[in-house]
Amino acid sequence: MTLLEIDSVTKKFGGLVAVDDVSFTVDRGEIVGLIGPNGSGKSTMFNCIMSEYDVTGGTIRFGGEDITDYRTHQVVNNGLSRVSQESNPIDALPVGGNIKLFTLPNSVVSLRGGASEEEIYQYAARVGLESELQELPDELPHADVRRLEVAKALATEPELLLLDEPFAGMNQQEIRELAATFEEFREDGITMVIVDHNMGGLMDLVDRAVVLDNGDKLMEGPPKEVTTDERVRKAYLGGTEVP
Amino acid sequence: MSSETDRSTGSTRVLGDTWRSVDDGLRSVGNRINPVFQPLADGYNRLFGAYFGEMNGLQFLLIFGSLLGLLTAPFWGTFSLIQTMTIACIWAVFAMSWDIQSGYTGYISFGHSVLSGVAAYATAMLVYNVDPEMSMAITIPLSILAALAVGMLIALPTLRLSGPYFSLITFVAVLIFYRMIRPFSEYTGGETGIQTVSVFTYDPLVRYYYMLIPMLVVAVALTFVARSNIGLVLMAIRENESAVNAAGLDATKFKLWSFVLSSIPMGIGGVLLVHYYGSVDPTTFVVVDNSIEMIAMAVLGGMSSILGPLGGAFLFVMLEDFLLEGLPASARWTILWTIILLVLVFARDGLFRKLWHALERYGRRGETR
Amino acid sequence: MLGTLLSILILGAMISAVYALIAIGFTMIFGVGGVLNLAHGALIMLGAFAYLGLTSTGGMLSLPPLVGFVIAVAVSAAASYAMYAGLVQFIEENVVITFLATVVVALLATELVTFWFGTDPYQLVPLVAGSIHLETVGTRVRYMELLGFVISWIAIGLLWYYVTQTDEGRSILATSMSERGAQLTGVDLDFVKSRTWLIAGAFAGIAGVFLGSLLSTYPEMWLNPLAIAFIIVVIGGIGSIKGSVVAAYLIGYLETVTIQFLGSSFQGIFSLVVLVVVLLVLPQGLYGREFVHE
Amino acid sequence: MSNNDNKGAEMTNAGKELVRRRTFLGAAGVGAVTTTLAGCLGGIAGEDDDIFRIGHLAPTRSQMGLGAERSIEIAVDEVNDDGGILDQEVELLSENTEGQVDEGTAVVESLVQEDNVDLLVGTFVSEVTQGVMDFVADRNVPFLITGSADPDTITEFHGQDYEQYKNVFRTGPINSDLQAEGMGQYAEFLSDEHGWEEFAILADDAAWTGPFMDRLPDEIEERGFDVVHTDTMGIETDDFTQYLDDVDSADADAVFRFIAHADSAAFVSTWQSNEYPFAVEGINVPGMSPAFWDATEGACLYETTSQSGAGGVAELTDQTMPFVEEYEDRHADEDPPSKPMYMGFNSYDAVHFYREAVESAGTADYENELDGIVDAMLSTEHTGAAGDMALYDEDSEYPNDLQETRDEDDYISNFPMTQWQEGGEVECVFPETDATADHVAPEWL
Repeated sequence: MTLLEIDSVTKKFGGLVAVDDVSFTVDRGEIVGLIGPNGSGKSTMFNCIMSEYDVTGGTIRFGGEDITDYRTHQVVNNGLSRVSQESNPIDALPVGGNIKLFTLPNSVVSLRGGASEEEIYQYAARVGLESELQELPDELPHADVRRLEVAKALATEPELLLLDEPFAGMNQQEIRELAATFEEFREDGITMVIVDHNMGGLMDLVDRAVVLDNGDKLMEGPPKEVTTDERVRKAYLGGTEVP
Repeated sequence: MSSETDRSTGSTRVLGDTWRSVDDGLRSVGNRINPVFQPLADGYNRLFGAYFGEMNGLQFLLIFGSLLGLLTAPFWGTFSLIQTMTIACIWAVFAMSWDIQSGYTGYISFGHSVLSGVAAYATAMLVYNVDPEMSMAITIPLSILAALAVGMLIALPTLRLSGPYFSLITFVAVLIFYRMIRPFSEYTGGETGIQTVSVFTYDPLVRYYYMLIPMLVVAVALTFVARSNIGLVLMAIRENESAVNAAGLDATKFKLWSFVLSSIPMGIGGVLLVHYYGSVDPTTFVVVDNSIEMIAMAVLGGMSSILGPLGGAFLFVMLEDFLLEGLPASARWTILWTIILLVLVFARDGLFRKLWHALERYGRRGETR
Repeated sequence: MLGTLLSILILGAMISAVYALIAIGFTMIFGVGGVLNLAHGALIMLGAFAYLGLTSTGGMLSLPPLVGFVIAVAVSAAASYAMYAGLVQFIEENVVITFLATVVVALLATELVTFWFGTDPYQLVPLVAGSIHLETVGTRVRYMELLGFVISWIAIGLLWYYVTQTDEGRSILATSMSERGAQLTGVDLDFVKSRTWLIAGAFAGIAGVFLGSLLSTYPEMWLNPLAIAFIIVVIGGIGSIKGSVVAAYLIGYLETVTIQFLGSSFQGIFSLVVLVVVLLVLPQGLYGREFVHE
Repeated sequence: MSNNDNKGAEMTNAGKELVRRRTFLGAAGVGAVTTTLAGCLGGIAGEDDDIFRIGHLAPTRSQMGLGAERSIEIAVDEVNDDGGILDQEVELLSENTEGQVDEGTAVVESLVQEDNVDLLVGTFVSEVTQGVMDFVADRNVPFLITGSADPDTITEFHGQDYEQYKNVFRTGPINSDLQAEGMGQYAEFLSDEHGWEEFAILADDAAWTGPFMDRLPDEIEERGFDVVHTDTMGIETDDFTQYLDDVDSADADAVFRFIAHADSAAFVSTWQSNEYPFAVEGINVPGMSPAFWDATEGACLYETTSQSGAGGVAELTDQTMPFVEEYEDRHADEDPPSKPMYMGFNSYDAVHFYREAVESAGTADYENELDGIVDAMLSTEHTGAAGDMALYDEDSEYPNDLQETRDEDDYISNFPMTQWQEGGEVECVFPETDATADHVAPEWL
């Protein structure tokens, strides 16, 4: 059953075409990899889905609803959440406060809403941050900051999680742990799209991969098919990255 | 200049030692006083902590000591002190109102004197143009409403602009309002303003409470809001606006709301001011200097803390009209602006936030906790 | 009617050049450091008062006007640099604090000048006295206005040459396009910023002497020019030199036309309204994207 | 170059210390608490000692205000040397209003309620004057206006409710309605002197110029001359070329300009460096400063302004020169102004005038005998440094306002005209009875 549908999405910046008529779908319960070399349009695609950018053309549907012109917070409240490439916690708030912000109702008269301490503990526990709730973000090691980003996204109770380079800057051990966490998310019924320019580690995790190159969709298919595809190899070799 | 620097580096060690012994002394005093008030503070924390934040004994002493001082000031203060504090109450309303919008969201408004000015002008123009006998029961709500309406008029188009543009256009709003007063002087009284507004009272004692009580109400209300989710979201907007959107919160809506929360007390302050002077004129009520002074007060006390700007306003007005009163005006302002600059550079969290944190530190027992 | 139009054209051209000078300094500082420098106005005042102190016939020095002019410009430039080196560079990572600090510096400078010179206005010794009577047009142009126009344009021309034709200048332009990009290509940021503050200060000093001579010199003389510079910069697009020049002329003419046809009580309002419209329709100003590459 | 430090401030502070030490309730409180219940605060004057306190209000950062402050110090010293007021020693409490309503209100309140002054003198800016009127009227403290000339200050207050405002007087300058008439007479004089018949009027877009805009054209035209151009100049104006071009193209022989804001220096310098072919007459407030010549680098040559006291250069009465010389003796080497300036004359005269009035009334107890004081004020005739003084009575158009004096030509003589002449000399040029020099037309005409 289709959860997210990208239909002929195009995004231009002035004369530059960052995403060119790309279509793909994500089914409920899937983990889809969105891969491609640097500058291939992956993050732009995420920005379009989250309405950080207005699309130049095309339609984005989520659960059958046209969300193309929604604003970011509406997209989020519809069940989409994103873990962005850069960590941007609010340094003045402890980990718990950062998570709490993401549970607040979008209402200017709700003075005391949002998750209870117990619920916040649970979100933190799902990424293994439960003992750091009182810490300030700038006291945390890098991997924990990344985990906090995931916990924040989780706190919006998403159906679909967009993960932008979640493994960047992590060592093998940390990557394995995080990948295991994502597996747990899948068991909890969360659908995921993961962006990574590094194909290797991702392929064990994803059910299917969509490959972008230079703003175009190169191909999509199961991991095995993608990794062996000649066009994909060429795209990576032609670029600066090697898989 | 250079010799002074030399001396200060030469004496750094001595200063450090002195500071440490002062610090220890304060800590031991704090440790002795804190337990005395801790039970009261605990009681307070149980009842109100969830709504206004918790405090220790020393902090309790500061807040309730100040409150007691404010309420009883006429019994111990001198005439000019009370006069100064009366004015300070109004400015505290402005500084706190500015803070809930600019201090919290980081969208620095240079246009807040427009909001108070509109409320004051609304009162005066109703009396002057419509009905000289119009009751305050009508003019006051209408004036606050006018401030709210103009607040929305400024906020709606400007809040989608980024920080610097927002500041510039709010600055421009003051200029536009100021310059519109003259062409429409038939209704606004031009640069000499309107003198026909009634004052609450000429009795300085009663008037003090007329200003103090609304100020305390505004302080409690804004602290309550600032300590709620709303305050959290507004502060998050300042720190990282896109994260707020990513949290599923409509940042624009919250920014607009901060303007509402700010415009209403600004309107209240404007009404207090117009009935304090019994007149309006552009130089007293509108000019951009007023906006800048509100900002200075908030900076002095500590932006985004509500009670900081309250303290800042009292400190600022007290310095200007009371403590430095004997000095020539330009020397007075030179000192004031120098203090503000030093606070900006060396204590950008503000003096009252610094004090608050110091009290928290000194309330703790030695090294054990 | 034709005479009126011509006189609008001529008068507008003169004073707008000086305003362009102010706006350019303001916008350059924003361009390279992201600093909204409200103390820029104080530098205008400083230039005028430095010139006053150096050249006034009743004063202690009574230097020849040309010497006074050069020193006054140097004083403004130095003060601008001191602002950066002594204050701004330590706090510039926090935009709000920096912005507020420059406001406070401006007010502080005003009070200090008031303390020494009082609030009453002074008139400066003109660099060149006399005027031309354009009888057919029905206006007069003082040599000082002409000189202000010429010197402003020379300064703008030199700046243009500097930022487009020399390596040093190009690094300023590059920084205003992208600080990170410039750093990656080996631009010495500190050097670029110091240089920019120096240039902006010198421009403010030049403008100060001319405004002080053509208009008058008193501690709050910078308020209006700064407000006009604001409007110019926002309409032209923050960070754009070309935008500043174009908008300076736009606003200059608009003001002149307003006074001529609507009367003086609407002075200063019309340009504000234009500003608001521009901001709402074209938030980046006329040339705001000049340096921005997406 | 600071113009702020002066002996007056010290004196003021020393005086205040005495009263300020008492707490709020001590000073005003006993009265306040009890009368709060009754709904109005009764007077607290009269309870005090044998000191007669005068509160002076002026923007002392400006030369005008500083000159006034120094002048009233002289008056107070003279009165004390002569036995005080009703045998009470006079103490001066001098306050800076900053020319702003908020400061003005604050200092008036503390003067009245804390210092229990027996008399208020001063205020320069109309907003400030009108801003404190209601409070002062409420408290009944006699208030002698000496700086602002707006007729509304009388007509909109006394004219509406004389009983309420009867304790407020203006002992100088004559109001601008009367000044406008004087200006019309001056036009006649200029025509006699130079044959000028076509006049232009330029005025600040401000309330104080209203009477001139309303009345002066008629005053000029009914004397048979033409008003060829009138315009108001925005208060934000700093470039006057267009305004002067317009006067030029209207072929005026002289322009009456009414200007009070700081940029008047730019006005005169634009006029002078372009050598516009008309004379500059009227009122220029900054131009009244003796330092204006230096401040404009001599650009003010030939311009005129009217001012009470004629800049201290003409012997208007036998009081004028002794006062001016005393002022010059005291402040010879200090900051400008080197002469009293017009508000100085008026503040100086106000003290002597009030003294004469209350001594004839036999009481200064405004609490209980206000009517007596008011009657005495209205019947007092006093020779001041700026001219002979008497006030209009309750039934006139301007109750409690200073009457104009007229010379044998029926010219108004207590708001004379001065001109900047060769070498930076101020000369009184009109009316001719007081003139120290002939009016000089610009040499380029």
